[in-house]
Amino acid sequence: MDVVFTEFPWGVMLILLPLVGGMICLLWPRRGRTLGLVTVFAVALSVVGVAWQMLDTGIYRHAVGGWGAPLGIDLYADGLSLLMLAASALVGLGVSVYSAAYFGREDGTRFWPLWLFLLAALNALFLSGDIFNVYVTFELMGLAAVALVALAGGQNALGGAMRYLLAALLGSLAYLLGIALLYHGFGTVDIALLADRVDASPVAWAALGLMGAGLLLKTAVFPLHFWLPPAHASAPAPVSALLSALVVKASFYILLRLWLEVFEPLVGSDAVSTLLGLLGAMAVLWGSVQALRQSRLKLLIAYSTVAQIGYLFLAFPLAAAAGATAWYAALYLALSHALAKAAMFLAAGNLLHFGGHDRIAGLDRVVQRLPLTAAAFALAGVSIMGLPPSGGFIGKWLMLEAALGQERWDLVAVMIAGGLLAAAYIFKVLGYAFTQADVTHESRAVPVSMEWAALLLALGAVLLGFLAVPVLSLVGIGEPFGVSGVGP
Amino acid sequence: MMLIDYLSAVLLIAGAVFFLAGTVGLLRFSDVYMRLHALTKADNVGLGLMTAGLVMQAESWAVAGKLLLIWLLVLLAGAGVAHLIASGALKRGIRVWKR
Amino acid sequence: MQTLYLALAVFLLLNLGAGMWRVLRGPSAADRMLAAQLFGTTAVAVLVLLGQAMESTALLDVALLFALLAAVTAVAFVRRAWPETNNDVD
Amino acid sequence: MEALTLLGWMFDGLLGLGLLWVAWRALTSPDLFRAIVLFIAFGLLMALAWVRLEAPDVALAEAAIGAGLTGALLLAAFAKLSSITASGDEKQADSARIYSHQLYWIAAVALLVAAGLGYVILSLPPYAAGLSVEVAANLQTSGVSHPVTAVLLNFRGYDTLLEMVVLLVALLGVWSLGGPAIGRGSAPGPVLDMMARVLVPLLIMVAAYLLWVGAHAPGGAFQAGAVLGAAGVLLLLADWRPRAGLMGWPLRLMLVAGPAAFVVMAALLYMVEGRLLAFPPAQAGMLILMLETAATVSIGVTLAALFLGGRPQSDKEHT
Amino acid sequence: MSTSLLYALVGIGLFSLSLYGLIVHSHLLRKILALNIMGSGIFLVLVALAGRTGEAPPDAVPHAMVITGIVVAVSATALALTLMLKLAAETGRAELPDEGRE
Repeated sequence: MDVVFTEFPWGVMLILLPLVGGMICLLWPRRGRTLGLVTVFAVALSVVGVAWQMLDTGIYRHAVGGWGAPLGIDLYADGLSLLMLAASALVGLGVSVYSAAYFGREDGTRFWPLWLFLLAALNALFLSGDIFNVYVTFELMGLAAVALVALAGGQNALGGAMRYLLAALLGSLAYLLGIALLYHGFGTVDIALLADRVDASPVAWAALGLMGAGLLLKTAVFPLHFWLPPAHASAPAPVSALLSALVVKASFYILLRLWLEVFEPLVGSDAVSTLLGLLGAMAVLWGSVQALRQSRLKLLIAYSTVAQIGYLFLAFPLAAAAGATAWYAALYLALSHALAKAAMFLAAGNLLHFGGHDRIAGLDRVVQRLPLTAAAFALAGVSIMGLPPSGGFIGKWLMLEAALGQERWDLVAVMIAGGLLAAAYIFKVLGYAFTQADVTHESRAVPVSMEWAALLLALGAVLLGFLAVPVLSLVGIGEPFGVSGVGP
Repeated sequence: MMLIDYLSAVLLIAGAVFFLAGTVGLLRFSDVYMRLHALTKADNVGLGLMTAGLVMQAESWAVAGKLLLIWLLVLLAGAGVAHLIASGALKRGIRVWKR
Repeated sequence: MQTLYLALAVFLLLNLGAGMWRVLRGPSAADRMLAAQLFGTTAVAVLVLLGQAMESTALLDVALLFALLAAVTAVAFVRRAWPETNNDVD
Repeated sequence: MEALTLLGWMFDGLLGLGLLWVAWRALTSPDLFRAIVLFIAFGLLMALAWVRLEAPDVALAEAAIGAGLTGALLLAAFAKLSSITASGDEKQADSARIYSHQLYWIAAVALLVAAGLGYVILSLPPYAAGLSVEVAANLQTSGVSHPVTAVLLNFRGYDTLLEMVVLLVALLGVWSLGGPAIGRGSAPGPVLDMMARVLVPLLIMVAAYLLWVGAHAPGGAFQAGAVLGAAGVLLLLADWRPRAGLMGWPLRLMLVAGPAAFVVMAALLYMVEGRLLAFPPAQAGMLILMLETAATVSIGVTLAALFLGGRPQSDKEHT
Repeated sequence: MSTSLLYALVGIGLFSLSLYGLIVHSHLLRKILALNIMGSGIFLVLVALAGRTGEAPPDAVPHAMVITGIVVAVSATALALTLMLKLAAETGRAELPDEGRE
């Protein structure tokens, strides 16, 4: 039994399972819900299997077709990939349980195959060691995500989906031109080989500019965030959760990969990391202020995503001196944000389902009427604000430590301001949730599984506050941030 | 160059002249029906002459056959499309040019 | 012979450029589509010439596809994109 | 020889300028229909460029997809758009929300991008073999003798697997957006009927030929699938519709056949060879042809279904 | 200057032209056209530079990548066109709705 578990090809299962599941869903639409749930559970199990194997063997590498780079495509996973895979599996589980109740039969036949293909794209992306292969997974992810946003129907969702599609395609094309330059400059599209070959030449700089711009657009970093709020706010709640929690992180992950490996000889100069840090700081402040100004709950949460993505980019200027600590901080933030933000969107979906609207001022005593959902929102809020004990707290604490250690008072100030603003917008929502609204609405019962899915994800985000040591040791597999990095 | 080369050169050049005539017609004629007429000259005759010129140079029967097939296809598709456009234009009431 | 093939290809390309005027000018949708048809045929001619000049029989397959696909596009125009009411007076 | 190089340069120069000019006119034309026709012309010129760059495989794909099917898709979308928006096409106040000084800034940025990237291109070494040596060295064991097919189906077959899924997801997206499939037009008439009767079998034969020839010469599943898709489009334009009974699971089965064949093959080869999509050299040729056949059918049906638009109604919907 | 460089520069030109077109036009069909032309420009760069092999036949890997890219492009175009039509049916305009609406 033990041998079966350790020898089983969990890694390739992560890609094949959701593909097979999606295709069967398409052939057999009536069983979409069951098939979807089974597939996502199996994928989650596979992530555990991969983690188990990687604890044993370190880095996971699989030469597809047996050719090996540069001729073939290599699958590659280290601790960084593992963290992203785990985040997808956890959020995917919660969202799937939620969606089983959220989507009716008709919508479900559309949702499940698209979601499984999206999951396949995410897993394939996190496992890819080849920049052109990543381009294909980007397109798969983008088209599936756009179709999922458009599921909501109506002017806002269609407009949001269109804007998102155009942004995603432009981002992919910029990235693709970067691939073209790297391939013709250095003769390979394999990340590990490029890491050996790339030097600080004009080609490499141009590729960094193009790929960086494309990925920043896909990650919705200020000021390229314009597409995110309409798309994330108008999508069906479980789709918003997937987009905010996972899809924007995917392009961040690739940016980080390229930054750490391919463009390593170029990033010694401070100019680029300073710019990224500046954009991150602007995103934190602008996103938070915008979130505070919204009157619709889902728009508020979407702008909060813009702000929280900003935090991830504060790691770039800090990493030069703080090394791995800054990256660990960013990753911890990414993981806890994935769980917390998914929980928040799911909670918002419950409120929308319950009251038929998501006007913050009309929340009308949901604390008494939907206590589990309110608790989910509040717990997720704890992590977003960065209060102890939560995953968000650990991430922000590590980041703050790195900033204090380098006496980067400007970044410290941004982080504190961002935290205070986050507290303001979350308490704004909670405040209305306790009080009675002027106009009361008809209400619809919310299925129990939808409430629990949100609450469990939020609990997960809080629990991360106690799991720093094991999680960070998993991330350390294969030393994605270089051996010289300072441990957590 | 051999005699056959001269012959195919003549055919090729003649074909090109028909293409030129087709373009000139497309530019100069004054309504859609006349332009259609000019266009079909390039399709049928121009490409036909060129194909004939190239068939003489073809290394194998397969190549020659493929060249002829291409020409036949263009002929067929061109005729069909010309008919569809002309009848469509008539149905839509595009006027025939009168002096 | 090579020179002649290439020279004729250049000539046909120039021809194509001249035909572009009709696409830009119109006036009716049908005129523009006709010009596109001529482009298709001219491209076929250029391809067979280049195929001979570059000694590549694969180019004949490309020419074959051009001929076939140009017809499909033209039918798509006639059946779909051509407005039923004539608002583009010649 | 001198005249030959000069003529070659003239051809390339004219074609390059033509590409830029046509693209520019297509982007700026005030008339939407004209922009689409210019875009189709642009596709034709692109195919000529691929030919000059000794990329006949790409030229085939461009002729079938870039110029052919995309053009048909655009024309059909334009027609539907004209019936939706009141004024029909064009001449809407375009770029009204952008002020002229902003235009200058955007143009300046675009010029800067062009200059920077142009400099980078010129800085590249004039000779680079890329992976051509590795491809040539492993061609023997790939199962096919045409390098591009070897890369697409064997060396980088995993990309192709995912790409098949991209195509499928696009169709799922189109279907999930709802709305009816395109309706029928006026009666097709005898000429169109005749064209369809002649061209469709021909297109199917050409598709089969391209599929077969791909193993050793330019061609392959994508080009063949695109040609098959064009046959489907022509049938749809001639108002032919498959029986409703075929629009349920038989259609879905054909759509899934390609990606499913890839996934099953990947899994089976993993069990036998220990690697995803690791073709044993002795059987590689046959296995690749099987994959390509399934892929061709799926690509063709998917492209035709994309042209049809909305989800076709079967007599007994499972939803 | 070689043929490869000539076409690669044309590809860069197409990329920049369509970047401009994509930003300044608000009509969605034009944006979709611009994205397609932009893709073609990139494909041209990929294939043109693959010809820097001297007398040997060009590198096949970029050719395969471009075929993949063409199929991806037509998929995205089909989805974008359908989305545009749905949006136009909903709003009466084939343009992105203004942001900040409520």
